Amino acid sequence: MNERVIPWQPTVIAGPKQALLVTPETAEMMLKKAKRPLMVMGPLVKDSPVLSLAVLIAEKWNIPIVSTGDMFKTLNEADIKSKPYGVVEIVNLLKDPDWGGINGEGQHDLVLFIGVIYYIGSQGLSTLKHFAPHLKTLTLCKFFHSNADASFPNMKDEEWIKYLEKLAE
Amino acid sequence: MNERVIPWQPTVIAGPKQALLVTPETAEMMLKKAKRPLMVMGPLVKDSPVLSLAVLIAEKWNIPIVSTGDMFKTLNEADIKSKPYGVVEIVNLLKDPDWGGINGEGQHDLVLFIGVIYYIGSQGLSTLKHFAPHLKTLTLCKFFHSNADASFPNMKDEEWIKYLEKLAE
Amino acid sequence: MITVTPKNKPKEFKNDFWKSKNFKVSIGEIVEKKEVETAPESMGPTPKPNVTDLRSWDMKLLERYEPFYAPFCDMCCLCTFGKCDLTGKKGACGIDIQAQQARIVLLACCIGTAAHAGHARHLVDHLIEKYGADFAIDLGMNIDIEAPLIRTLIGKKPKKLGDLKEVLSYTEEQLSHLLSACHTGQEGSHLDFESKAMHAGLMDDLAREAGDLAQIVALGMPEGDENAPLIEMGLGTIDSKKPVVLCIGHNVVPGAGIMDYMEDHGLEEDVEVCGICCAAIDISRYNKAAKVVGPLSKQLKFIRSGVADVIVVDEQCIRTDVLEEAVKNKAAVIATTDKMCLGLPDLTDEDADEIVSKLVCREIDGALILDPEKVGEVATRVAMKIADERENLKILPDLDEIQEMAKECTECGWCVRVCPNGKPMMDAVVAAGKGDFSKFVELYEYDTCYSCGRCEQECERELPLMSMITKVGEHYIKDQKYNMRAGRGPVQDVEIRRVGAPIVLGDIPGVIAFVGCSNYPEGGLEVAKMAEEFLERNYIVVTTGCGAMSIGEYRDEEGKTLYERYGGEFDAKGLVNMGSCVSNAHVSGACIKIANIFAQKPLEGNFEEIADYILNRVGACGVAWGAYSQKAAAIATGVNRWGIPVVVGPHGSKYRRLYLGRTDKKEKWNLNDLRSGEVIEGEPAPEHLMYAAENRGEATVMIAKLCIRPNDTPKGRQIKLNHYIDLHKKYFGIIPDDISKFIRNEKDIPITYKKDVMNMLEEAGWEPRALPQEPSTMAFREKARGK
Amino acid sequence: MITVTPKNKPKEFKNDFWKSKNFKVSIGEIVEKKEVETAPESMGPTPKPNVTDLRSWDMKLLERYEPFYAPFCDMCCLCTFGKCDLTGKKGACGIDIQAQQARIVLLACCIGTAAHAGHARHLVDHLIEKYGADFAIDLGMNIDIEAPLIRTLIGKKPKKLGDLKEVLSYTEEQLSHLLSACHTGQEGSHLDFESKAMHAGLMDDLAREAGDLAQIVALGMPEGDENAPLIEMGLGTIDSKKPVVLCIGHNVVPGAGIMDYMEDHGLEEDVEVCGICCAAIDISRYNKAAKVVGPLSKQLKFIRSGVADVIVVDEQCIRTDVLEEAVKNKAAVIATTDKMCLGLPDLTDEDADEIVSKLVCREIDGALILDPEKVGEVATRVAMKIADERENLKILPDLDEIQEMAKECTECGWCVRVCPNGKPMMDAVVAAGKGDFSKFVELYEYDTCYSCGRCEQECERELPLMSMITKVGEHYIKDQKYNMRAGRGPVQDVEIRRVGAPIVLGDIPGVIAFVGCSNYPEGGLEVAKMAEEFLERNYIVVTTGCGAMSIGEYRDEEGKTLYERYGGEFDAKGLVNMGSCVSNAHVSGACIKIANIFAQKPLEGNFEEIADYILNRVGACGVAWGAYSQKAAAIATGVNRWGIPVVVGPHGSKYRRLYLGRTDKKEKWNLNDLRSGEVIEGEPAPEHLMYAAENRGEATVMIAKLCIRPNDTPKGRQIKLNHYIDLHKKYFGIIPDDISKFIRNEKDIPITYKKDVMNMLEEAGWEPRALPQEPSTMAFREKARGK
Repeated sequence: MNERVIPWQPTVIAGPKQALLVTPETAEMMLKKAKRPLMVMGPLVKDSPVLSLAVLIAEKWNIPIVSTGDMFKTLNEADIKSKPYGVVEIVNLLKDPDWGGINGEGQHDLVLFIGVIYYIGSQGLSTLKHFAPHLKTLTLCKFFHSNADASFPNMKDEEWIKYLEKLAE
Repeated sequence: MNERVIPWQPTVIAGPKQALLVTPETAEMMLKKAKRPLMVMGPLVKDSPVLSLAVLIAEKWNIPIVSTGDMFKTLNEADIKSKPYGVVEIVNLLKDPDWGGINGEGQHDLVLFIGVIYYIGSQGLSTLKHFAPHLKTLTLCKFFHSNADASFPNMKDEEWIKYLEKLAE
Repeated sequence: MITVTPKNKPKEFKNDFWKSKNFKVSIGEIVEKKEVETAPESMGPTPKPNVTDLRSWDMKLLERYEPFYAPFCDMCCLCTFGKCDLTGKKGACGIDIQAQQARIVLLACCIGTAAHAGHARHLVDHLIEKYGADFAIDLGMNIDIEAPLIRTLIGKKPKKLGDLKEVLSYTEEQLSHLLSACHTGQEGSHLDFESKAMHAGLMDDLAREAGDLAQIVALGMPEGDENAPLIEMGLGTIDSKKPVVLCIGHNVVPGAGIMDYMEDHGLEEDVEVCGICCAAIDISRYNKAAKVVGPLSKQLKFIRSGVADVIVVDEQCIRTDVLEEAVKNKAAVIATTDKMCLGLPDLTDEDADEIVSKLVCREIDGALILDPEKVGEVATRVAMKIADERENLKILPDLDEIQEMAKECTECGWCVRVCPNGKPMMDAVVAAGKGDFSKFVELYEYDTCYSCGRCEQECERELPLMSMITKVGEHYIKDQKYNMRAGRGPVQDVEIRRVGAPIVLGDIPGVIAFVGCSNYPEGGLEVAKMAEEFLERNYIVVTTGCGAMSIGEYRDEEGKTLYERYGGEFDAKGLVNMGSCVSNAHVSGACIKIANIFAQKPLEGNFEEIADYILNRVGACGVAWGAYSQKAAAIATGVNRWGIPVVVGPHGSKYRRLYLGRTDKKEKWNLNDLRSGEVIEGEPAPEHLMYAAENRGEATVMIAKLCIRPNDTPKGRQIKLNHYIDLHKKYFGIIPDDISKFIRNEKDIPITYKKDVMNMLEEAGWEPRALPQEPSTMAFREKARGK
Repeated sequence: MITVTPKNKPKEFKNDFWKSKNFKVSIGEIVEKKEVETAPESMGPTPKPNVTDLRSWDMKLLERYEPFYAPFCDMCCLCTFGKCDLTGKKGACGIDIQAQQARIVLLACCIGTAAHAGHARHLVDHLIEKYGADFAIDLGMNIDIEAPLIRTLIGKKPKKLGDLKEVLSYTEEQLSHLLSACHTGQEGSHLDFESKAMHAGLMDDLAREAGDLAQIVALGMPEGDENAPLIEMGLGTIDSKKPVVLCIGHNVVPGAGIMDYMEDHGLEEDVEVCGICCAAIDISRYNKAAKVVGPLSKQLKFIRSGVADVIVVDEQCIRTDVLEEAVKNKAAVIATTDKMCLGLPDLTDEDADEIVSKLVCREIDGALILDPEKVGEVATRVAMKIADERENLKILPDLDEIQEMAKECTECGWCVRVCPNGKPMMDAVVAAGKGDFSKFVELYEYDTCYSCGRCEQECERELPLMSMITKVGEHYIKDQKYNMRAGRGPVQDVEIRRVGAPIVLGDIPGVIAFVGCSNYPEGGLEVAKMAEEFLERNYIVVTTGCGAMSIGEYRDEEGKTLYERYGGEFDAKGLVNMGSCVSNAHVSGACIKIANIFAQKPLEGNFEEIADYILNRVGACGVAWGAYSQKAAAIATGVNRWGIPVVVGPHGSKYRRLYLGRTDKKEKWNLNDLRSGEVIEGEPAPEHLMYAAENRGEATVMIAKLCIRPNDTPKGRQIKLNHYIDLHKKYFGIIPDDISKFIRNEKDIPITYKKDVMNMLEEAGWEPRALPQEPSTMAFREKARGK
């Protein structure tokens, strides 16, 4: 089996459905197709260069950011706009087809996750896999997330940064 | 995901460990390495040409046959030697490192399965996966068996017969 | 030895003769007083055994019948450390894969036991409320030992309904301890988990006895009547022109409420009441006017057919999407117990008129009504009011439409892959697209397709496969009229006296109980065929639940069902329908009664001696060919503890654990001969305690083999081996290789096969050995205690 | 309204003053008689509620706090139809993914409840056997309402130990019904499964109260004593030169047996008795000479250290491989309950000399001894006999060896991937290979590495990582001496009278309970830090179990623990260690007592009114930062039903279900003002009922927010919002966006933030609204009943 697509925590394997492995190129295609994407950014990306790259991606594709855990503070201090939610709160809203989205413009159709603690992120992705057929999830962590619709593979830092750079440029 | 290596019954997926996909070539290598192989033949191969091919394989590689369910009768009527066991009985013996093997010459080191009902076969393979580190399992059905150590992929009949022919010739 | 003399009063009167309630009670009291006087004297070592009290017996069983684990999942997911991969590794709590499997089995057994304990508790409480705690437990003149399990385990005779509360409180307390052991960081030994699973199974058995006893006596169900009436069964027996109330589940109380309402209002001719699963059996034990649709496997098809106007659900084994399915064809749903509330409004306290009106106007799709009398009224009245309107509903597609839909099939094949049995649904659809419905018919017959509906969920064209198969089946299979003998309840003492010796000596080759659910690998016909095979061979065939219904669905060439061909007596060639799942308690009950009535073993507090007797002397074997549920796991594990082996179908391997013997390990089969005080060489009899067979042929041969017991006389052994060889030749073509293991001396050899067997013995280097006089698996000191 | 006048007797005596047993009993009797007279008058609508009796309350909660499911597995594997994939599909029984998740949650809650019910049953039965069923339940002069849960749910005051049996029988019966609903083909509605899970949680709460009450009164544990002694805690407090007996688990009985034996034989100075997990807490409540090693997370490390000569295990949360681990370093294991028998020989009936000899000679590795007195003798004597010999065992590797072993690391990284927290074990090993042990030390401190041992199981070089970390930690972290205030048990009535008003009005900003297990995302320090933060801010901080121990392991710069810095009174700035897991019943108990003693709500049979009171007026919040077990699931779900919100750590998401409110749906927050009879606009207070936070910052802010209640006075609201804003600014940098939701009129605005908040209100288009007079979530008709 391809090591890159074994869930980072190998036992989060949940059933027959597995995330699609994406490259920066396929991720880009998903972003292009998306009408109302959202980025959910967790507290694990507090350090550059990943933080800067994630923010660049959000800017390039014009994606609003939701910050989870206490990530808001880091972003706020760097003058980066985000809206703070608990990861379970934002997932709860995303699973409601009638929710108006972060800006009241309608429910999102693509949600990017980066920097959320792996296992709680995986649980949130499971929620969306089961209860949010109206949107796709894409994870940009360096960990393969089998509960997402699409995920980067397991990678070392160098490769990950290259992936993110490609998506940001 | 490669359709050929999704377990035939897709929910028998049991955890991170999955069978290795084998071709006739790799199966042959396993057979060459084996010192005391055994073939477990279930009641689903009552029809030619699969039955004939399975028997040819056993003959070519000099593998004793255990027949499960009521398969003994079919083999007996065709004058093919086998020893009848319930599939759970033979698996129970195979998991005991001290068992002397079907001919009393020592425990087997490679067990080929063909024609056992998929789900009870899968359960038996799970037993051996967990409790028989002293042997390898290889399934020659046209169904991918994720609980085996090594398995043919999901196939249509034509391809399956080709696979078996290669192993028999 | 302290013995309780069997009460050899002349009690061969017909059941009905004494059926005046008052008379019963007074007899009951007289009998009781005698019991009370002798009870303390004969109390054995383990009344009300706690979790560890029977552990030493379990360890003896487990030493011989080692647990065989087939993990269904490699991981444990019970705590928030996350899933632990147990493939050669221990989990975060230290658990290994063996202990984890045993733990999951214990959990399943606890769930099963809870289902029966909750059911029995509801029955007992309800019946006490209705008839009083002093209502006498009396099964009539032919049954003195009314509750062999309660006597053995609680250590006393239950005299009135109120006494059953103590039984259930004890069961609930034990259950709580057992479930506790499933918590993370408790038991660490797989063997101790197994011992606990056996305790859970035993509690299950006990709860079932209490439940069935309560309903038999209070609701006037047959009291061991071998001539219980034949009950109409099958779709063809239901007049769909009338309003139809369908009861699904296991708890008779709401169904009885409906039957009572209809009788009280003279509506018997106007409304059809039918049932699926054990509710059907038990309602028909209560009132033979109730009709039986059939086993569990009829459920989705029958709901889809739209015949039922009102669907009353009680508890256990009901499709949890019943409301969704009912809404599709505008049937009303009434939920009646706390076990299944379906999110419905609780209208128990509302006026019946009000509820009827809400349901008829479709203000609500269903209601939760916890009062069975109100259920009776509401269900009947609603059915009568909405039946006409529903008649014009087009519920199932026409054959033409089916053909058109079938043409949409993309032949992806996933319907087959997700089918539990890999049945050729795709082929049936493809054929139907070409106007050939025969393959659908094949799937329909004998519920070869169980209609679980997984294929429908998977279909990328969203074809209503279950509706299609239902329509085709109804169209092509006309005469769906079968029958079943009403569940008769326990075995009579007089029958035990008659068959005790032939069973224990082996002259009756075995008692085979076809029980449990309908998750069959190849449809229900296989069970009927197995039953037929053993009936023809002089075995006693006992049955309950879905098994009893599956047997009734098979007719021979002359159109007769097995119930018409064989009598209902507990004797050779008897086909004994004991009743519903809870009636399974009478299977172990009958074995216990053999030990008590025939062999005069005292019951009270004397579990181990009784179980040891059964294991070594009573040639009984359970068969749960379609076992699917946690209840079935508990039932099987419970009878295992009594020393009764069980054969399950191939799906049973998914229970994750069997108990298999090893015939290659001779030392495991030694016996203690309690008479001589010597350890003697034994034989693998019974060879396994819990066995999963791959197909019917294998199962049939194994069942015959599992009826062999060390205590068989040479004549009995000959008879048993004769059947074993016969069947082995039939299904395998040869005399079995292991025959030498079961032949102690030449007298054991069946005459028909003498020459061949002698040759085989010679080849095998066989030597004769001694017959045991009093074969036992208990330690010798036990003997000292008993004598 | 029927009110029960609080008994305002002058009872401010010191606990010890009246501690003569005889006197207690007679007081008890006098009080009882009064109770009996008033009881029938004040009986509410739901004494001994059945499964469906509180369903309407649950549905109100679930309407507002909708279940949020995060499936941990996409499949169901409970029946033999095989695993069903529920990803957008129904299973073979008709179940969908929502109902399946809720079902698994119910199952977990049932297992948790069974653990506590079994534990309580054992305690009660054992203590009745020892002290008699008539032993009075009397918590001394300061506690009249000794059992708020039992009074509310059973509807009567328990007067003696024997009365607790009725409580447990009721609990066991309900549990059996609830577990039954987990069977295949029962409940189909996720909401009804949730209602049942809440019932299970409530039963859990009840069982815990019964259990703790029994042990407090019968074993003389502190009776709500705010000045309970400080108990020594930590590895450094244990003199490993002496023979050491280690108790692991939750059941005090075997540990008490050991303490008694030592006292009776004057061995207190000769043998060390220490404990891990709740057994430690409860033994130290029984006898303060017992030492506490620490929370669950110490378990594997402490066993590996080899300090313990004898390991006595009782029940719950014990490593199931304890025997295997003990054998490695020649420690003897004694199993003491039916919950964990470990396959050991049952020597309960054997002579103590005999058992000691077998263990000392290593004829056996351990024994099952179900008699606690015998456990006391055997454990002590064996420890004394084998301690010398074991002293010379080299159990852990030297630092040099560790460095050599560490060099073998292949840097595959799987130790990190299988770590529940992804902790940098590989980095620590690599550094150790270079002689740098600092990273190991970091993992060791505060149990940042829980030492579950998964990494060790995975290591391809089979490095003994847990032994390595243990050795390094012990070597580098010298002074491992901490303390903990002994578990004081329940809150006194007098304290409730003192704090009732400030809590309900909001002047005391909240009661925060740090409870549960030690599966922390970043070690135990976080819990201590959170406790410190809220103590500094005037909250009442309550704690139990592993939480109480984690709090005790943190020392400030001056070397003081929080227990040394804060008093044990139930008041602002009080740090109240109530005891072990079972003592969690006193958390909901305290809230119930506020409703009763302060607000004069009658208790008996009056669940809904009490829960409604708590939900709307008592600013309490539970925090189970390291919750891992099924017990914790049951506890949390139980307190949720009482209207108390709970915050769990990120691992809590693996419980699969939270209860989340939606602040964007205004209509969900409307309140019924029982005084005015009007429906009024409410606020999300509390906003969630069960919430998983990703990290400490998020949790801290959420906890402060979850203490807000509709009933807050303007002053109280100001105080609460002040803390909420403070903490939000600290952890998020800004005033929270949602502040406007909690401001009813300008008087609610904290003065410090007045200007900023006013600006925010303006931007948000905020309008003032009315304060409720008597905020309630109950229907109005309930009011009519009550008045």
